[in-house]
Amino acid sequence: MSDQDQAFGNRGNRDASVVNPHGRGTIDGTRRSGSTGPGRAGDPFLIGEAMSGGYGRGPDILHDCTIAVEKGQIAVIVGPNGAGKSTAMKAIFGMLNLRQGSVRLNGRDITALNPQDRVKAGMGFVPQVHNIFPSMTVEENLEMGAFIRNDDIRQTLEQVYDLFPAVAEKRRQAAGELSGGQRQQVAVGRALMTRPQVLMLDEPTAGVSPIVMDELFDRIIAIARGGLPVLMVEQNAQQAMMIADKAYVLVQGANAHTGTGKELMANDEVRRTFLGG
Amino acid sequence: MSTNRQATAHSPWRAPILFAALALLFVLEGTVRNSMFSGSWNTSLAILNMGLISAITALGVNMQWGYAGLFNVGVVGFLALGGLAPVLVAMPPVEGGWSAGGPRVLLSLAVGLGTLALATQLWRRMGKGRLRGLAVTGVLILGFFVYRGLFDPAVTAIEANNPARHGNLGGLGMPVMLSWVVGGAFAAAAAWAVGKVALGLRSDYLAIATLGIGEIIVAVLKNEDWLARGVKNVVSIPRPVPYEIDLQQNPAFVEFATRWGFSATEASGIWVKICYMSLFLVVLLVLILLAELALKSPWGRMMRAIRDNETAAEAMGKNVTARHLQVFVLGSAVIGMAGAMMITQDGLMAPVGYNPLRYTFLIWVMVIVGGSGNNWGSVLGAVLIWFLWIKAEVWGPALIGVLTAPLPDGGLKEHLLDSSAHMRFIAMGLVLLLVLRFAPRGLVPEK
Amino acid sequence: MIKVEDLHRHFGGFRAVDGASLTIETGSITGLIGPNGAGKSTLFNVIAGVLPPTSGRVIMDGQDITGLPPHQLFHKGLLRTFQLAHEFASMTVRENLMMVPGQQTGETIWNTWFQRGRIEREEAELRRKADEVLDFLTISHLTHEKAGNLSGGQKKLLELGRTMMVDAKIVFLDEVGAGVNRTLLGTIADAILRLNRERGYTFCVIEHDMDFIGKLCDPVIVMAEGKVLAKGSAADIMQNEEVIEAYLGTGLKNKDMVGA
Amino acid sequence: EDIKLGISLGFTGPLESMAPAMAKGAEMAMQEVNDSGLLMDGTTVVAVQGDSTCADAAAATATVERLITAEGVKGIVGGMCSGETIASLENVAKANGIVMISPSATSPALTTIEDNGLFFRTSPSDARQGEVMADIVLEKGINSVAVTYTNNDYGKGLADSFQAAFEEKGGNVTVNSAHDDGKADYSAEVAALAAAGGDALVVAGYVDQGGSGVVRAALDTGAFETFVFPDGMVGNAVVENFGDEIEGSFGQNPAAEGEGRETYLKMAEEAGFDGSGAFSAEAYDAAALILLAMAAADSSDPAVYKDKVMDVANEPGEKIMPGQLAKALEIINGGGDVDYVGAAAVELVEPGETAGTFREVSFEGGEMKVIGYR
Amino acid sequence: MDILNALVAFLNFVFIPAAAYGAQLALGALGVTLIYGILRFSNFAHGDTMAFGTAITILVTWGLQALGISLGPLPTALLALPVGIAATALLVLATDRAVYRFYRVQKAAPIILVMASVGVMFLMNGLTRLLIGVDEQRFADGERFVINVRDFKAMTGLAEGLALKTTQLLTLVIAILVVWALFWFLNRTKSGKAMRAYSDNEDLALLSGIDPEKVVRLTWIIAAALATIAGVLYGLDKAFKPFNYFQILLPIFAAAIVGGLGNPLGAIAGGFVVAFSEVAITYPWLKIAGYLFPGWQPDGLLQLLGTEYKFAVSFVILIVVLLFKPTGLFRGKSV
Ligand SMILES: Nc1ncnc2c1ncn2[C@@H]1O[C@H](COP(=O)(O)OP(=O)(O)OP(=O)(O)O)[C@@H](O)[C@H]1O
Ligand SMILES: Nc1ncnc2c1ncn2[C@@H]1O[C@H](COP(=O)(O)OP(=O)(O)OP(=O)(O)O)[C@@H](O)[C@H]1O
Ligand SMILES: [Mg+2]
Ligand SMILES: [Mg+2]
Repeated sequence: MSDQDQAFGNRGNRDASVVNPHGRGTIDGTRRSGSTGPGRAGDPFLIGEAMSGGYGRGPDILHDCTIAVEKGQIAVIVGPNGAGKSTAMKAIFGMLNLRQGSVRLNGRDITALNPQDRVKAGMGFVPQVHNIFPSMTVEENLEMGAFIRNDDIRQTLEQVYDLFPAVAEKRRQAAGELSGGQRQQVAVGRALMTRPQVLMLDEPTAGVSPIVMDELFDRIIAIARGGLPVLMVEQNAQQAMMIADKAYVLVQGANAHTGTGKELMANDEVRRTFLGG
Repeated sequence: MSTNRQATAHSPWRAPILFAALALLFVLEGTVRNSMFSGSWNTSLAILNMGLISAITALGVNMQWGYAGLFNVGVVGFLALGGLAPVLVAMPPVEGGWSAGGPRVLLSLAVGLGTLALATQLWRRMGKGRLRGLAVTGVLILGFFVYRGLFDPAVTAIEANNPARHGNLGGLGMPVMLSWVVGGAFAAAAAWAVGKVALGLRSDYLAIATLGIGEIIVAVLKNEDWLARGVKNVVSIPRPVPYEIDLQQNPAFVEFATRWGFSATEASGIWVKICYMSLFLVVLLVLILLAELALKSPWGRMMRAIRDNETAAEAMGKNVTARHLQVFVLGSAVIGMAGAMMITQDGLMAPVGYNPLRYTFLIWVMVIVGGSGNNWGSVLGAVLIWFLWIKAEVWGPALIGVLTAPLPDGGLKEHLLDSSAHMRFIAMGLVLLLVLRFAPRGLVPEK
Repeated sequence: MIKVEDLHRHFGGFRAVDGASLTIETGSITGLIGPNGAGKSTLFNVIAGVLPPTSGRVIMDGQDITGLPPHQLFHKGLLRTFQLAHEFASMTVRENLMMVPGQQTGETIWNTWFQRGRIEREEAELRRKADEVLDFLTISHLTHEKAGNLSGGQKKLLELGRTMMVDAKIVFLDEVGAGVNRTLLGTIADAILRLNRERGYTFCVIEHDMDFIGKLCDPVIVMAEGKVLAKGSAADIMQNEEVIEAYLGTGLKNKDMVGA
Repeated sequence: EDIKLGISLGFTGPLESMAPAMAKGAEMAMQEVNDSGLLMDGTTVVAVQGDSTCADAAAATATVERLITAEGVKGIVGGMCSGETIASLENVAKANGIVMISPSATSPALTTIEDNGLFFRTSPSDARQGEVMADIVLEKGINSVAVTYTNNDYGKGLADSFQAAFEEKGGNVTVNSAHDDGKADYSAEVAALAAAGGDALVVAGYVDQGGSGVVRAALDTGAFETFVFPDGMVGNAVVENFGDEIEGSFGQNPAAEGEGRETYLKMAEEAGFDGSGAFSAEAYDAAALILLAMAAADSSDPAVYKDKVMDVANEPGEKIMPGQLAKALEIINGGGDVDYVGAAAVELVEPGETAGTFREVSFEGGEMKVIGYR
Repeated sequence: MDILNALVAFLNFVFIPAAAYGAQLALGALGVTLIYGILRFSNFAHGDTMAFGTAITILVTWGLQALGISLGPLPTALLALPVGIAATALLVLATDRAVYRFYRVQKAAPIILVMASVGVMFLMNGLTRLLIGVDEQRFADGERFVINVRDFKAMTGLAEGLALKTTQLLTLVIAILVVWALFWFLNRTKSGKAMRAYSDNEDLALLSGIDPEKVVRLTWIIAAALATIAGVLYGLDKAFKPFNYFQILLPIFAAAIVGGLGNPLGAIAGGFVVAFSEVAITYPWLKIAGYLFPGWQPDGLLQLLGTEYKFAVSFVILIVVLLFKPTGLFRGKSV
């Protein structure tokens, strides 16, 4: 229900006989990629550096914002609602026209690539909302995660099912019929299917029950330690800070505090104003 | 969500400028004579009058779509139903028509409605089970036979009454302007019935129900001769304005015309059209006033809320189905009124003419081009599109004339020139696409 | 206040709610927790009239309200918020609030033509009330913002604000906390507490954030697989073995790998 | 001086496939007159086309309004369908005092309409044809027929008058039901006709519209083998479409003895169009009538020449066939009388419509044969 | 009692024609439903796309016939079909490029796309007429009947005849094949799943590495193929006339909506529901009753409603069906 309401939130044409209410996108899928350039010496694995930009012709949301993640590490972004966390993620993924700044991955400057090509370049992303295909079955959702892969995906599929047994039970059910938390699990599973070189998660634990959240964090740690860098936005700040190798506090689209998770947790002011501790 | 993106503030002058431009088009049509314009006030005003009627229709559609997001694809039906009113209200009574079977027809219709009412009541009151199904079916079948038993002979009798000239019940001989209200009431009643069934269910039911009711109403008008002579048409429906011939024979008018430098013939045509125009304008403005008053008050706010998010509005205590029914009925009433006005102006009721392309899709084009949700936009879109629809008849072939000018004489050129009538469609399509391209939210978008 | 008796809701063969019975006491803030897919939202939707139950009854103040449509429940004082915010996106924040009260004179189309004066007066009163609520929620700087442009947490506040425009008796909150900054969540919790104390609202809250539940709710009801698993004070529930196993878990297993 | 004549036909819309051949017919008459150079001392006539859409009364009115008030035409060949014709006649032509001669509007309503002597038509009244058709059918020894008609005033009027005449003469009409033109499928209609039965099927429709669709479906399902075709169906198209499948079918359309229609067909062929299309000949006649009346009145003012239309169309005078317009003009210029017969046997009766002579045709061996006239 | 004759009469006048008509509607509805499902708008230009594809096919058919090429008992038009499909595909792709793509990039409200399709409808409407004129064209050749009335009667000695046209059989067979193929394609192949994914959630499809423009292109090509096939089969069975192809749009939409827009199976079911209710409800059962109850001589035709209301009847039936089965015949993609 909710996905459809969102897609059609602002106009009277909710009538399904005229138009299909399923998610129209926000990204211009027709944009062509530009060419990639060389990275810079000493770059982290993935870095969005000094990014400034906003949606469409609207005002800038990001102001000189820098986010980076190293191989084998977990970087966490926190901040108040509306700070621009999701926007920063989208910017790194090329879903936003940056006015300034660059995005570099694995020694290449990919600022000019369109999102499709970033997927091919090895980036995996779970958006905050609209992160499943509601009318496709759970299994098909996962298969779509592996769309760019040409090898055998069965093994990865089993791994995901192992990770989320609740979802495994419902593999033949349409994902739109799942409960809020179950959808979230499918969404993360979908990203894992990609076998990306870097994984970006926007609030993966929103609405999942504590036990699953713990599982999820465990899994994320395991993934990161396996060498796959993870960049995520979290509101469950305390748990997130515990596992973060690097943490960014964003306020109004700019970096407010940066440090390791432990450092930020130790900072009283940060904890009170942003982490709710 | 990015659909808001192009909602960036529009200049407050936008609407006035566009209306002025539109007015200029009509002035050009009335004064300049070249390959584009006809230079005849009669033509110009004739187009304008029909444009005003279209504007009222578009206003009705806009209420349904723009205010509430209800997709009505049966506009043609409600227009046609409204068009029935002038025949029944204003035509003189048919001698012998009533006595032939009038009361019996009414009785049979009452039986038909009663049967339906009884069946619905039974369905509601009786508990679930096979008995209920049987009882309802029984009532329906019995009712159907009683209805047909009463109806068929009455109709035969009425239609046998001088079929070449009448064969119908005839009207009440009342003033034709009264029929505008009655037309609205007819359409409202039909909309209520459709809405009762289809609103509040899955939304594409409404689309199919309106598509169906449109077809059904037109089919009834075509085939029920006792009502309005069916395809044999009703002509000479009384006018609320003077006849040109009478004016031309009125010395005072002739003198008046010559003083203004017009021939009596030309002036009479213009005068009649101005009379119509004033009537239509009054109706249009009153409707817009009422609509704007409603829209700029808590009622309008509630409608916007419902359109924005039905689920939430329902949770906030708004009876969405009832509101939908209300706007659907109101919008249809306005459409019905326009239908009656159109027939009044044509002086003719010809059900064959009601085809969905012209009376449903074109109206929709008007609403969208004007800017859905905005009353003034609908008016602008309606008058403009109607103007273009009529002018496309001339501009289309002109266009092909220009396009083929460089071609060598021969089969191809001749073929193209021969088929130039179809440029009407192409020209219309081009205009529509261009407007949509450069003003996708309509010429005067909703604020 | 609310009594749910042996409620069932099935989707095809699947029993999303499978014989749940529970009561929500007047004046309480009742928490409702349970694993993903336990049937909490479904239960909410049945109570709120969005979904018809397969069987069972819902009773409010001794009155059977099973299957009543949401708009009638609203007028009985039963309000709810949504797991995903349902704001009226193209309307301003203030309008979002002003549209809430029922039985406004200006909501009858006839009156909009002939009762202008009365509508004006009512509107002024509503505007005042809405501004009061916005002050209370500390978002008065957003009064004229389009609701669609608010951030996630602000939308949740707005949802809460709507319940304050009328005298609600009971408010159902579905995951107000998901995706909301924890500091802001504290503010929301305060707001809920104040409403409960000052205005006597009854609350029923679904939430996965145990800090929030612990701070706010008494009693807490735990659902699992469509049934009520346990009920008790927040502290009791967090000690309950069954609940820990089904829902809470024991924390991160790989703690040793953290920060490695 | 140039005189403009309007041609207002439905070039787009439901009858769009009939309009071009009709317009060509009218233009051919004008061309013939221009070539002769005999109209009012060498005045030439120019055709101005307008698209009446056939279905949309408002658009048709606007078109005629333009033709009259902007183009300044002195007479109009049109409209095409009755509804649209009535609307433009009542609202525009009458108001401006312009003569309209319709080749194809057959509604009885037009008979009784208050027209100030401005309206004429060259197609026969439905009542007359119904009678003739009833005679023909009975003479073939067929006593029981099913009738299907195109659901407009032409079809309905013709079907009703046929049924009345046929039953009065002792025949039996098993069913008299409508079909709509331009529909996707006629199975339901044919199923109903077949169930009602009858020795032949009367198809009161248009050959390039639903009429053919019904015949097609009736042949395919074996519902009927013999068909009766009135004027809207008689044309080359019916032969092309059905060839010898309609062996033994028959029909009639207005045409006078003396091969008026044959001549016309030949002329049309030379001009490069199909003159056998429905109402094409009638359109030629309509234009010819206007021009001859102008010549007779020696004026292009409709208020003057409208009174001459009946004169040139009826006796006394020399019979004028298609292609003889020059001759007619000569006679008129010489002060003589003409009796225009034309391609479709024009014989105007009060209040200005053709009484019609009909020729009877039958379909044998995949060809249309003229059997006789009545 | 004469069950055989009653059955044959029923088959000949009700079942076979309705089935063929239903299949024609279904093929049309399939195209509408596909565009709706994947590109998310109701394409009013579909009828005219059908007309255009058919017009091209006819032109090619004439060429082939002139060259003396034929398919034996089958219509030559089948040979020309691929050319028709290709040309139509090019046309719709060009239209997409020139018209729809702009709104897609703008993320304009979907109703705008619907209205744009009305504009395209007008354009194609004119284009087809410029191309081939407004007249009726016949292009059917080959064997007309699989079995005709006369042969059937001679063969069985029954009073009632049975006719089955080649085109009717062809329509049914092709409709079934096409639906099966489309189903298989959408549910089993990677491209098909990509199309469904795109339809569900455009952004997420993009984030999974699906190229949206490719999906759109593929959709248009399939839609063009469906339209041309539907148009040609319809033209073969009836006759080609541009105006009729606009008129057929209405029953096609009715079929698509009834079956549940966006659902291919629904399109098929919808087509048959519309066709059968049109024919069966208005069928006078007199003749069949005569065979079944020889002694009974009713004076009416035993017709529930006149054929002039056939379309209305089918709508009423649809609404009643939907009232009692609110999810539609097949669950479509609607609110
Ligand atoms: N599609 C959009 N168009 C225009 N503005 C947007 C859009 N999406 C977000 N914004 C604005 O950008 C700002 C940052 O939003 P963003 O979603 O990045 O916040 P966030 O930090 O992720 O918040 P949350 O924690 O609530 O998810 C907000 O003010 C929001 O209103
Ligand atoms: N429309 C539906 N069709 C089929 N199954 C459904 C439907 N809606 C919900 N379910 C199933 O019912 C179960 C309960 O769902 P519900 O949304 O009530 O869970 P929840 O307790 O709110 O979970 P969460 O905490 O994740 O929001 C889930 O397993 C879900 O898959
Ligand atoms: Mg966010
Ligand atoms: Mg939930």
